[in-house]
Amino acid sequence: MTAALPVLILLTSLIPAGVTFFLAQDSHGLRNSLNLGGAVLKLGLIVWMLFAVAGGATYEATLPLAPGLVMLLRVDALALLFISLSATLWFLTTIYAIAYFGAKPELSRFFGFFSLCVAATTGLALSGSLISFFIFFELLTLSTWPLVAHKQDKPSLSAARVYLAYALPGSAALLWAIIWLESATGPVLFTDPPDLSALDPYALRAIFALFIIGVGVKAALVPLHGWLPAAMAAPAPVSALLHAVAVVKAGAFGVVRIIYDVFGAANVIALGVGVPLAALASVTIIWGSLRALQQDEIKKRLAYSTVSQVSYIVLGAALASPLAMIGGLVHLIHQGLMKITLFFCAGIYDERAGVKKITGLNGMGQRLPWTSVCFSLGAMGMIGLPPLAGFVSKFYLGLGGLEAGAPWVLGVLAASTLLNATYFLPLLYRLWFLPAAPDATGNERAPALVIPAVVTAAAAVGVGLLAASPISPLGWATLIVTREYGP
Amino acid sequence: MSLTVFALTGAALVGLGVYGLLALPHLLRRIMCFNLIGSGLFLFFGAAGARGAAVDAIPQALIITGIVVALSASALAVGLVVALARRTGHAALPDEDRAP
Amino acid sequence: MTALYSGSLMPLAVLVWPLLLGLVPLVPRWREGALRVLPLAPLPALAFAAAGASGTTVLPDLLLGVHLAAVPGGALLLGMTALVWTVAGVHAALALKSGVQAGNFVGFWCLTLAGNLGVFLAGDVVTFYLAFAAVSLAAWFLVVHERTQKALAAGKLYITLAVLGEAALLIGLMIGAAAAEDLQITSVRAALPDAPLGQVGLAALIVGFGIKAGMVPLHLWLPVAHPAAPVPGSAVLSGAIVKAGLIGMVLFLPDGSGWGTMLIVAGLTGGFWAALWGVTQRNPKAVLAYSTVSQMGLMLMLAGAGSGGVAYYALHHGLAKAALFLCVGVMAAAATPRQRSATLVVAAAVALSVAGLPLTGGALAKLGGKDGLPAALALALTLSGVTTTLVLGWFLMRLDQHAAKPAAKPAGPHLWRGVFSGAALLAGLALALPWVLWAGATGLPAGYPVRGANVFAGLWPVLAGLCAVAVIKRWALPAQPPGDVLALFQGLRGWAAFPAWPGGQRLRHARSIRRPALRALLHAKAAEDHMRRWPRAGVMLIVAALVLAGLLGVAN
Amino acid sequence: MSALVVVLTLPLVTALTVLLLPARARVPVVLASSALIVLAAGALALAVWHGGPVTLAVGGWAPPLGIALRADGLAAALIMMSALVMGAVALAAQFELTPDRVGARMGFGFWPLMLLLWAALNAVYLSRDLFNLYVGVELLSLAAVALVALSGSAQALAAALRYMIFALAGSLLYLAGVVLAYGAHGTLDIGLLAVRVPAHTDALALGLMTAGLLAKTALFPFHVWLPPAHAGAPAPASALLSALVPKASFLILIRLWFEAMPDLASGAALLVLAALGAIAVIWGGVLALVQKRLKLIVAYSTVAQLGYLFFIFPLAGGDGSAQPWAAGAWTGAMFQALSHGLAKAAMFLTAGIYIAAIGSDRLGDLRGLARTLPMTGFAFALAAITLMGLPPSGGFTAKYLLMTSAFAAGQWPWALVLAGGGVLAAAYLYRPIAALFAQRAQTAARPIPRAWQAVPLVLAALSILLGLLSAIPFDLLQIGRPAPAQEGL
Repeated sequence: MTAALPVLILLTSLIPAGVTFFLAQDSHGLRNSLNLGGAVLKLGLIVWMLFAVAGGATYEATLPLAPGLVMLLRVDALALLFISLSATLWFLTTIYAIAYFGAKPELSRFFGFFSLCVAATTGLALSGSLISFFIFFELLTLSTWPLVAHKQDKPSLSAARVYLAYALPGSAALLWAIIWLESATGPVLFTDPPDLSALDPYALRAIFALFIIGVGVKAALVPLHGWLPAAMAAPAPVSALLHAVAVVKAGAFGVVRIIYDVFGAANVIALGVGVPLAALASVTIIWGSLRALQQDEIKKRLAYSTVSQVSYIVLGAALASPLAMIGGLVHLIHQGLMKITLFFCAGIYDERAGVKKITGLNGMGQRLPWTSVCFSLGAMGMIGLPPLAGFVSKFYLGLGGLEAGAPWVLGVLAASTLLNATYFLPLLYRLWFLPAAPDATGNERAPALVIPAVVTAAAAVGVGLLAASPISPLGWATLIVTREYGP
Repeated sequence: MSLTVFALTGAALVGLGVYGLLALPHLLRRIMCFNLIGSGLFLFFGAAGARGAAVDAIPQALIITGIVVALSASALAVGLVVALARRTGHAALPDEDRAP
Repeated sequence: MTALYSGSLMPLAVLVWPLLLGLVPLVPRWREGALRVLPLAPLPALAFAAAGASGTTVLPDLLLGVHLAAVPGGALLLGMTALVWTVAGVHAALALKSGVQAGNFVGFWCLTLAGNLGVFLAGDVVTFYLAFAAVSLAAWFLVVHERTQKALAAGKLYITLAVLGEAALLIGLMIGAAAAEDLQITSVRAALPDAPLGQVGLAALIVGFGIKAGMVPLHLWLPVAHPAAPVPGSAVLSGAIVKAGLIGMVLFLPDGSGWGTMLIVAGLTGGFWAALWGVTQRNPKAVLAYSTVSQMGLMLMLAGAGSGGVAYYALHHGLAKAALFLCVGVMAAAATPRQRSATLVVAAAVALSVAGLPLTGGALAKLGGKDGLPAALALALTLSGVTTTLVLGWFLMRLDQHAAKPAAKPAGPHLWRGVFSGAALLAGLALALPWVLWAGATGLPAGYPVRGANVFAGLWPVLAGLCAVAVIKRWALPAQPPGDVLALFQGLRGWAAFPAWPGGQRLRHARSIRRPALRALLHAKAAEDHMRRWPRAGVMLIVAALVLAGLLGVAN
Repeated sequence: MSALVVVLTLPLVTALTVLLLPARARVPVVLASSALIVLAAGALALAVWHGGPVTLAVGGWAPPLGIALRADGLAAALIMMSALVMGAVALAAQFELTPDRVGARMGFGFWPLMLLLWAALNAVYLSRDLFNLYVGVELLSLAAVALVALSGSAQALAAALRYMIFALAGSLLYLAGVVLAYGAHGTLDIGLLAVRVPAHTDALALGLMTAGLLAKTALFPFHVWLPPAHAGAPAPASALLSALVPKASFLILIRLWFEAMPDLASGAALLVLAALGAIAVIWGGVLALVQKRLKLIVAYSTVAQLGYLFFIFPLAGGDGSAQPWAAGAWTGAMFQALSHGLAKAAMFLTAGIYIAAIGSDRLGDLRGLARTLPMTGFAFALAAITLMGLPPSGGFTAKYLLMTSAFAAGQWPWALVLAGGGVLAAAYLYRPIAALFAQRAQTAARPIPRAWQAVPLVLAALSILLGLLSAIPFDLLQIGRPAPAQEGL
């Protein structure tokens, strides 16, 4: 059982993916029930494991490939943190996507790759060795491309090209780093960090840099972030998934794995690579917000805000102090909840009211009240207002920065708070205060679109409001840090 | 004594063939040059094989096989050249200077 | 899994009740009459304060562990806040138009109220920050309620400063929490001064609270926001909400640090300068706003000096200032000359009390504040009576000429009677309540306020002030726009609005590098054709054979 | 044993019988015997897997008199791969090369040539005798040239002739080396040569043979014949030419450098070979970027992919063979040979499908075909993944093993080329994929039977599976691996 479970979880999205590809375009019922069924099943398994793992259990499954190529699937607390996010949001996004696409063409292809993408994310979370991490990292890249290109019009195709143009060199760098490291230390399993003494500090720094470049592309660290704003040419459910769970999170998660399970926080500090990375993350945070200010398209603005927000996680990991790490990990969840809410809403504005530009939001608060409330909650969470999710992560990051002896982090957080307010509050201002344009139309009579947004928004409030309870993401992150990376 | 003659002749044939192969664009000439080189090598082979008094059977067997192979190769080549000449009117590779 | 809560639930109820009422407008059927719930929202707080504000709630699972207990002087402040909000609520229920707009107003009114009460109940920094954020951000909606250009502009300024304040506050609280390794306000206060970044933290906190408390020079928003907000809104802003900043100062600033002095200086500057500047205003609410700035200055001065009378002083000022603002609304609703003069009488009574006319609540508040104060500061407090009389006198003149506001319903005797009685009630409380609480709050003998010296110290500034009023009644000062220093910032607007930068730089760059790359590729193609020629290839083949042979040969 | 005989003789027999058969019977017979050969290949692989290398002394005479045939793990693996590719190509060709579609000559000529090629391949894989290898590789070249010329168009003929010139020159160089070797040692059996008394002509002999085989393996700069030849041949033929033919001459190189004369291998020579390989990777990739026709892109990608094979020489050859990482490098290169074979065959077959569907393989005309022929597009994408070396494909396993040993050997530049080559491959394979995924279908596509579409998909899937289940082929390849590589010199 312990071996079967990780594989089972992987299959819950792999099988739907495999089958969906060969379904006819018009067999909606079967396709939807397949995807939803897989999602529900996976959620069930995860809930079941949450309790087991909280009790200290771990599940492992190994598939030895060629010598040195160990495919290891392992459920530990950190992995579970990430899967439970992806599984939950996958379920909601599936509902949303089904409603969003209705009877548009190429649905089988879309949902096939959609499930494949989630399978890749799951595998990424579960992988217990560098190589399996890389394998799923690549699978993710490949399965995301068709999603970005889904519309098959000029912008989406060029967006997809840009995406690959960033992602593939990135993965080349990652592979380079992995093999450089493993050629000296042997296969790296996350369970037992490798003995790095075989390599001299300069080589180690170079390897670390390569690792960061590799995963940094996905985490959209400046200057490797160019693909993310371009990728918002994709349909809304894809953007939601991309920005909240799948790709950028994979990058951030990779940073965490690399710092804590490959190098080990102590080594990162000893090598003096943590602070530069934290600085890079801070630059990203600020730069992303500044660019977001200049966008007049809702999704573009959200995309740049993702660039900025995801680096919170990197920042937390790079500071390598317990509190900062808690902040980073918990932001992995919190940002996901808030950002997916925002993208859901952006999709609804586009789909139900034809609003793409920020100017179109004027007075939408009256026309689409539920959507607008969710959007406002997400935005305020991003700004970091209590009791919303964003505040909790920000607070821990700040404390962590002080703990790690990097008080400048406070400045970064404050600046980003202000910038977030500067590019989100005008939206709320338009939503609620400005009168709607005379020709404005739109309604939200599409429960399958609105309900997911409401759920995630409620979750974003809930995890912040109940942060201190042991079952909250914060509680889980604390458990991870104290149990697995505790000093 | 006679062996060295064989060997030298073989070497000469090979040299001749190599020169022609590189210098002459006309494809039939090239095919002939291939055959020259082949024969030269076989001569040399026979010479090298026949060491001491006892005649070694293996080289002869091999040479015969080789000649057969060379023959079939030449046959195919000539066929192709003819076909090419029919199509293009030239018995030379397109991007090389035209042969008559 | 610990217990969900421990301790009495009363403090929690105080906060939750308004939040629940805030949800009423969500029910379409109730939306029409939603305004009527406003007076009910503060009642639990009132009861709690009347009962002495004892009891604590601990909710370990909520936020990062919520502790609720009345802060020092909390009973007074809670009571005052509750009273102000109740009466203002009545006023709003009577005076405001109902409808969707009103629905939003009710929701955010209750949210603001909860936050306002929360800052007086918070025991840990996170809850405090939450309450503070609620009270300052939700008040945005009170400011812009009327959606006029003026209101929206004021709202912009208000929210900008509020967010800045939040950010500063967050920095300060984080530094404190990190230093204390604990979230309790008391331990943070204790840990801050000697923390590595303690001074930075304190500075940040002072900025954060200063903005809210209208500390000069961070007071910009008050004179702009008050005139824009509807009457009840300004009443709670000026009466209760600004006190959140004050209580923050009291809670977090350690005694006897350099910051105290700084606070005194800033307070005194505000105390006098703002009052004088108020005389240059035309809109009575702007005048009142400046008077609030000056009164807050005095309270900050008291806080900086560590006087125990701050809460007591704040109690009176809150009630009085709210009453004055309501009077503006009353005046707007007044139809007959009788009503107008009646309003003026009430306003005048309250004004004199604020100025510290002996035997009024205001005089007691001043006496309570002076107690244990250095002589110089006590004198300053006395002197402030002059300026206060001046500015409030000026306010009465402006009020006299004040015309009905368009936002109000068509004035009717019924409406006027309602709002007038509200204002009158607050005025009465402002005059009388200090007497009731005197002994309990200050611990001074009951006869103390009627001693000759104290009466004189209260009387002469008022008389002097009245003379000054007589002067400006003749020679009015030139009018100035509200928001004095704000003019400086207008220039920065252009910078603040980020111009969209040219987007496609990267692309153009790429195109510039693409052309040579293509040329190189074509060159490669040409080279390929070149290599395809047989003779060259043949030579290369032989060369390769010989090179390899050579390399192998030399090795063996 | 019997399986070995079957894989060796059955293709030849079938090739001859096909000549005599009436048109109707031709395809069924070929398919039947192909199936038999695939089974035999599987049986052989199993036999090797369980009982170690299978040896057959023809006529019961041991070398030097007799000719020894030996199937070690490497040979078995290559035979298996070739059998799968051949079988798949036969299946695809029965749809594609019907006389009414492509005319009688091609419709008839393809089958015997294919079987002849197959026989020659297996002969090369199994031979342990330099002259046998000569004959085998010569037959191989002739069959290949004939396949190129099959379409009979002018540029096809020119391409065939250019190919022929290179091939013959290569054979002659190789033959010269053989002659020298025999003159020096009086034997051509690899096993005996390995234990020979070193002679001073050995260097020249090995040099000549190597150069000749490089010309046949189309290593840069002798690749120039390959793109026109592979692009000019009918798609199924191209699949064979690209996937299998170069592997045969490469195998002979391995036999020479690792089994017959490992003692000669000098660092400098090994370095030259690998350097040429590295240049090939870059050069092939760059030129693939500028091609406009799908088949040319795929052909140039062959040039690039063959380059990786040559990293085996410095990493596992010479002194390296004694090192711990030698096994990794050696196996990595072989994985590359196997996975490239499968993937490349799949790619050419998809190209054939597109040509059959719209009558052209210009990228411009391919636009939007992913919608009309989804299975084929999927197959192409899978094959592309292997060629890019992305996990979990066989190409990835190969790259991974090679890179690891490159680092372990401290020769990281090879790793750099491996990584860069992967990105380059992604770049040039992206163009056709993007075209296929484009919005509007340009030309109305003729219907293509699903069975035909399934063939390349299966091959591509196999090339992925090779990576997922890499443990089994890995162990198979170790069986009978050249002894020096384990003992050192």
